[in-house]
Amino acid sequence: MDFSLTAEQQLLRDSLADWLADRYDLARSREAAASEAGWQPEVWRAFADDLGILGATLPEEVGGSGGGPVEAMVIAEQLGRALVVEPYVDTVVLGGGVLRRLPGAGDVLKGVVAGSVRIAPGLLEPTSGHTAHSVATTARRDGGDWVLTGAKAVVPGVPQATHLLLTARTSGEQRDLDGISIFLLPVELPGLQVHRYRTIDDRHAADLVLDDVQVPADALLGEEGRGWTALAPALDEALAALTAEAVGCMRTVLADTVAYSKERRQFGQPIGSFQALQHRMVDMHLEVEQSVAAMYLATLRLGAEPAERARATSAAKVTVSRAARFVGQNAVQLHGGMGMTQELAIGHYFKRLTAIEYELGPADHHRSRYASLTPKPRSAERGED
Amino acid sequence: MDFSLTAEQQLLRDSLADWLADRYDLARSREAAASEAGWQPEVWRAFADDLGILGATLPEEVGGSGGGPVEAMVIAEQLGRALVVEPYVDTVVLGGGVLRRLPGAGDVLKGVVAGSVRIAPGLLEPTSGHTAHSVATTARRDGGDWVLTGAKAVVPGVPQATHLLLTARTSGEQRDLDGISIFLLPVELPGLQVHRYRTIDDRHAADLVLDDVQVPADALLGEEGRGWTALAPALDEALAALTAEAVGCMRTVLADTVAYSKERRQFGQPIGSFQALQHRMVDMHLEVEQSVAAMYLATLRLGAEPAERARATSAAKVTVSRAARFVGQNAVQLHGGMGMTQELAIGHYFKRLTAIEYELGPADHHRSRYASLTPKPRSAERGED
Amino acid sequence: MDLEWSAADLAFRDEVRAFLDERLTPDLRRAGRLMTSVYADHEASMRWQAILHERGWAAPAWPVEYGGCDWTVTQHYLFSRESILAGAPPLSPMGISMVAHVLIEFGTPEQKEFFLPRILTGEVFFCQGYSEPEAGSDLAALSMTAEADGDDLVCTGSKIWTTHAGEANWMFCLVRTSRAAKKQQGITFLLIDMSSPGIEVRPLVMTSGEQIQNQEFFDHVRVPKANVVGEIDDGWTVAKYLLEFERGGSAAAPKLQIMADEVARAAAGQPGPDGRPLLESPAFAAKLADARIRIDVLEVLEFRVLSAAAGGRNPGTASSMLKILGTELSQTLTELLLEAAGPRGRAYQPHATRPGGPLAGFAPPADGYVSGEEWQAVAPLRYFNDRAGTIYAGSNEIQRNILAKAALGL
Amino acid sequence: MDLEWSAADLAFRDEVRAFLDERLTPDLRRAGRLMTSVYADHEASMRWQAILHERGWAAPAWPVEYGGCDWTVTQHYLFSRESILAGAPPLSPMGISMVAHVLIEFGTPEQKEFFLPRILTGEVFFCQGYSEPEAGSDLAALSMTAEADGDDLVCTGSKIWTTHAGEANWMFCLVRTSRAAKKQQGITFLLIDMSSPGIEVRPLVMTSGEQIQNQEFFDHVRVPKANVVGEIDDGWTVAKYLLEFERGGSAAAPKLQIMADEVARAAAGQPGPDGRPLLESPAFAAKLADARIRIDVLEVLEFRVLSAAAGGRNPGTASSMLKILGTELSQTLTELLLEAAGPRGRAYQPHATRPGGPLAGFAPPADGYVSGEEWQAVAPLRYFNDRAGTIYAGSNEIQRNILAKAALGL
Repeated sequence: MDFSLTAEQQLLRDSLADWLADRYDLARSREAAASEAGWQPEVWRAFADDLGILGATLPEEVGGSGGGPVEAMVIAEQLGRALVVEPYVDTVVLGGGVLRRLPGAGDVLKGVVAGSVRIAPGLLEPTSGHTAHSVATTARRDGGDWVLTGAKAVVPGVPQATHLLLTARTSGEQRDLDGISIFLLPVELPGLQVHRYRTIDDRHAADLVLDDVQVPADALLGEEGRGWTALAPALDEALAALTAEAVGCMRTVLADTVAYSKERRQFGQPIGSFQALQHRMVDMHLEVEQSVAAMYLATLRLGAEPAERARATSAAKVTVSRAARFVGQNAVQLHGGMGMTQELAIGHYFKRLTAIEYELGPADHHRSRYASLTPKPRSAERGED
Repeated sequence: MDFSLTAEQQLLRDSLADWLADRYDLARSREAAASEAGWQPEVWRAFADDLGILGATLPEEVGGSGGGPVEAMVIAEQLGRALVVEPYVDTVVLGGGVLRRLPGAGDVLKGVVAGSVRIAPGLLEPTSGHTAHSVATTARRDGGDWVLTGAKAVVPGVPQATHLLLTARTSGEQRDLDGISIFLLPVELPGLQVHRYRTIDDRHAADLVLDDVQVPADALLGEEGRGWTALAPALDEALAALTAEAVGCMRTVLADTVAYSKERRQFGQPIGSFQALQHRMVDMHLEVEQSVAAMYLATLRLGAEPAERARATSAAKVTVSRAARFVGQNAVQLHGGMGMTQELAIGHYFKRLTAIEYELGPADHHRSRYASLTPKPRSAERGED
Repeated sequence: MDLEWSAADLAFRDEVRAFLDERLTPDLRRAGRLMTSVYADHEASMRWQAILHERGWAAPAWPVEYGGCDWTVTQHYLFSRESILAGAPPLSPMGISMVAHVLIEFGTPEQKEFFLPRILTGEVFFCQGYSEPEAGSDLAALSMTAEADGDDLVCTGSKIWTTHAGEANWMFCLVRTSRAAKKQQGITFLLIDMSSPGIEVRPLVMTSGEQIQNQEFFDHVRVPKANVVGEIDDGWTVAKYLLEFERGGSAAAPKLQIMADEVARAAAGQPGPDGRPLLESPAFAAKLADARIRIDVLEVLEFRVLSAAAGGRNPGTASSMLKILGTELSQTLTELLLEAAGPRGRAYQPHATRPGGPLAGFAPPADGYVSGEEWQAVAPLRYFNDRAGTIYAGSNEIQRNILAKAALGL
Repeated sequence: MDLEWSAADLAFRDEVRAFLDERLTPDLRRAGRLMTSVYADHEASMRWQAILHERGWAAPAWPVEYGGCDWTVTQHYLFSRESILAGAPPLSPMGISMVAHVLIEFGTPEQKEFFLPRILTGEVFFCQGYSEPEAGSDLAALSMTAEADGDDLVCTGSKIWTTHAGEANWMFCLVRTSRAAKKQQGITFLLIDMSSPGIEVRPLVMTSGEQIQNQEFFDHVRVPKANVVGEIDDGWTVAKYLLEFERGGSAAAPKLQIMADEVARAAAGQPGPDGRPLLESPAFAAKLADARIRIDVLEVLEFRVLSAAAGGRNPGTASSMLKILGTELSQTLTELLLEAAGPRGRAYQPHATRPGGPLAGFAPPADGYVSGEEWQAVAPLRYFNDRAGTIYAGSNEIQRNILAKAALGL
């Protein structure tokens, strides 16, 4: 039972926090998001070269530092705090998490660590909802090649990405866990239609249409039809990191709101002196603190057996989805009209928190998953009476 | 569109309210509830003779005044306001509502109007939950008689009752709507086991065990197996009346709480001057006002076609179940320790509101019923674009 | 006691329905359906106003002598209700529903003669200048000054949260003409020609990316005293009169019903967690049923206010209650629509919505591509914009303060 | 960073488990299971205290010299946790967990020598006299007076919300020994022998029908000054020290887990709306899962406090947070148990619960009949009694005031 960071982890946290405070400007990052490039490549280079965070959680044999869930947590929380739009969780935690569980991806992972490779995970589809194992896109063998047919929706991080990590079904029904295969493809691919757009949280994504797209045999990573065994733990790792990112966002939002409430005066006094608003902010604080606990729960259970791991990450997602909504909405409410604009940081954070509420599945999804993983009660112990 | 009472309805309301204010003492009624008798027969006599409320909603041919849902609403609200434990809704609205839809119950209804007959509706069973059409008790023919076997749980109003109105299955599966038959029996019945107890809301109820109880042919009311056609509308009428009773309770509770918050001083000022508590009481007020609207909705839709009637009464029950909990719990909270005791009226009202929350089905039940009765959406109107 | 419309009311409703069926073109309905806030696409809204004006229904609540309709309270309600249910784009309330009533009550004959007909035709289009950066919930703290100088008032200061400041050629606003002990005193209700020299309009970029609202800066703007409505220094009387109209919008339930139906249609076509339609997912179905129940109840509350008004009775504190319940329900429904949108709800594609522009730093895709369906593009923007509901027109916290005092005597 | 217990901790846990397995008899467990409030049946609780005392574990948090255990912070937590998970009836906190710590910190040698051993054996059993009719949340407003008269203080006034006033032979209380400008001054912490002349105990009938709490009236009750703990007029210092112990109860999550398991077992055996077990009804299952998730999260918050304490760090404002979250969750679970009880939850049958008496005006049925199962008799009483959780020990409103100031600097 220990909640302290190691000296190395503290250093990682502090150096990243300092760098972001010095160098990551909210307004400039939004400008970049609105530009054709969609991001600041120099930020990513600094992540790789100056800060080493891209490899922090990846194995040493690919150039990483061999860190684990706690490192991912520390990084994601700081990125959330500064509202970094560059897609660390999608690319490194989710993309990297899948790849490091599959043979043959060593070179790609080296590129991830170096910052030269960026992975866009294309898991969702027009008819999948938020369910990653609902895969209707198919892959069939054609001689030595594979032919992919289907569509992917809201694939995050596309203008930044060099590679697409796609699921396709090689057997089974749409929602079967078996029969899902994982393909790693270059983002520039003949026959692939890409529709790019911005997201509400100032990131980028794309819809993909795969109309009999031919790819070579080695695009398949790992065993045919067994992709879920790599995806499931990586998705739980992404859930834990997303929780940490949300915690970072919410800490900033709460601090901003409390500060605003002390400055903003109406009826001759700071609005933070009104008891109803004080109690609202206390409730926001309680949501943030519960999210912090949920972050620890998810992070520190990633090494547990799969059901316990999934239960902890789902508990965390339910908690942060609720908190993200409550904290975000009330931060806007307490900022009044200013909270509705992009004049202050709060509007940008609110949009990211709104995206997080649904990303990797909304609360109802995860509450169901949690319930399904909760052991049924033993019959009442009446024998003792 | 009219929300006004007729002159007669106003008179009914005012005379009942005045009588209760003068004559219905909360403490004495609780003493009676704790006594062996369990109630105050003289109150019931006054309801019949002085106030005429027992026949207010029953047909003129059985001595009633021929009133309808609005009269039941007016009466139930006033009874709720004074926290009357004598079971008007069970006996007159539900019991009477079933009987007046069935042939052969004229004499019994005359007795209801006169106050000499009191009906305990025995619908629920050990395995029914709150579902009235879940009937496992069976009735089989034996010569000219019927033989009833099974059990009924929490049959309300038993020490007061002269008659039991029981459901028993004459065909079909446990939850079928068809195959339910209605039997009217004297409360003293050879072979019937009766376990009496008080309820948390200072009323009385009983569990019944029917172990091959023989009853004559004329105990069956109406058509064999078609009892649900009389029960369903009567249950909706009872829901509407229960909503009105809840409104009466909550009006008293809110008024008491607001008054208490103005008197009770802590930290040198009335607790009602604290904004957080003011907003809580406003939210209680909003719940009460929504319950009032729900009461009108349920009452005024009782004459609509069955699906619309059921949808309105379920909407009302969801609303008052939520309101009863919120208003009751917060009234206790704002009264502090005193709210936890039976020293003030609030404790008694809280117990009745708690019972009402679940009576005739909790919110989840009725939300489901409402949803199942809501028309499915037409497909999106895209043709216009 | 009953919940039925009279035969005469039903006949009127059918007349309105027939008109809407005939004149509400698909593109106007579409403008209504793709709204991301309480404001429709300006052009569509003005086009609909012209059609209504042609029929004499642009401003039914005005006295007949100024172009209004001799309708009963119930007929006014039914007209609003049917317009909403048919999906008509709402008209801007600032002119027809707000300042016009002030002019009718307090205006000079010249003011009435000039403004009222032009408001009807759309030639005069008003925006509202109430809030200031330091005067939001505490409106009486406003500080934009208007100093008398001959026949003019010279205005200096700033107004904020102004919708349609770009489209409007007139603003009605509250300005401070004198400093008194009580901050509600010394305020004047003034009409300002937006083409006057010295006015700068700065669009505010909302969270949704849209420029719905604006801030205006007034630098020694000369306004003739003839544009004062009511008495100088007595503007608070005028403002209070007007506030009742702003808050009274008593046909929220039909709008919410439309929104709930949209959610149901949306959820019927999207997959839920178990692969069946989201609408059949128990958790989502329960949330939607709960919202619908609240709407049914709110509708009865509105009917009670209507019935009281029809009977000439004062609805009391109902407006604060309806404001709280209506706005909170609307926010619930925008949450459900966003949830129904699924992963697509994260796409930012304002080109598929109305009004859709102007948009800071947004270039629509060359091929007009929309990820998913149009409602999925609407969902997030509507969610963001609808947060305003609990903030403006007296925040819901202020409404609770009002109710604590007025309804509970605290 | 990890969530695992050390091998030494696991060994300790197993030792505690083995003890509990052996000594916690079925009737003691039953007394724990049938509790309708935070207090167990008095007789069962004292019996369990005697068994613990025999093992040296009745007051593990005391210094070893007075009979406590030389345990780590984690071992204390594990002992509480395992006791709760095993269903042991909790001991009354007033003596062992409250006044004893005050005596150890502030008591005279004579006070320590007299009281501490007797608290351990149960010979001295304390109740708490803090609240007064006019001093609830505003505790410092207390007015029960204690006037010096020779070697005695003469006490007059009233205390209220006193649990176990009937069973207790001693009370620790706060009395006013002088009126100062600041109401926290002039308060004295005093021990009163409940057999002193002039004390009247009036049981309060709770909503549950139980007489859990009492009001006491003191009419010129003479108490030796030797029974003052700390200095005369300096009782607020003592009270503040003690408040930390009262609020610190940091093993709420295990108790809540037990409650959630009870709800699950209950709901598995009752029919839901569709006839399947209630536990499989989506709405109920979602509420229970939501509560369990909150408990999982609360447990981590408790672990953090534990970990901070084990590392000698101050847990800061955590106690207010844990109090709010723990009590609100407990109330949620009592709601779910009552809902699971179905129609039977309406039956009032305190004879099937613990403590079950004394009960004003209740005569148990001659045949001992219980409608449904025992837990269905427990459910409503627990629901009513648990409303106290958000009221006592600093209401949750007071806790939010504290957090606004201490955690947010408002």
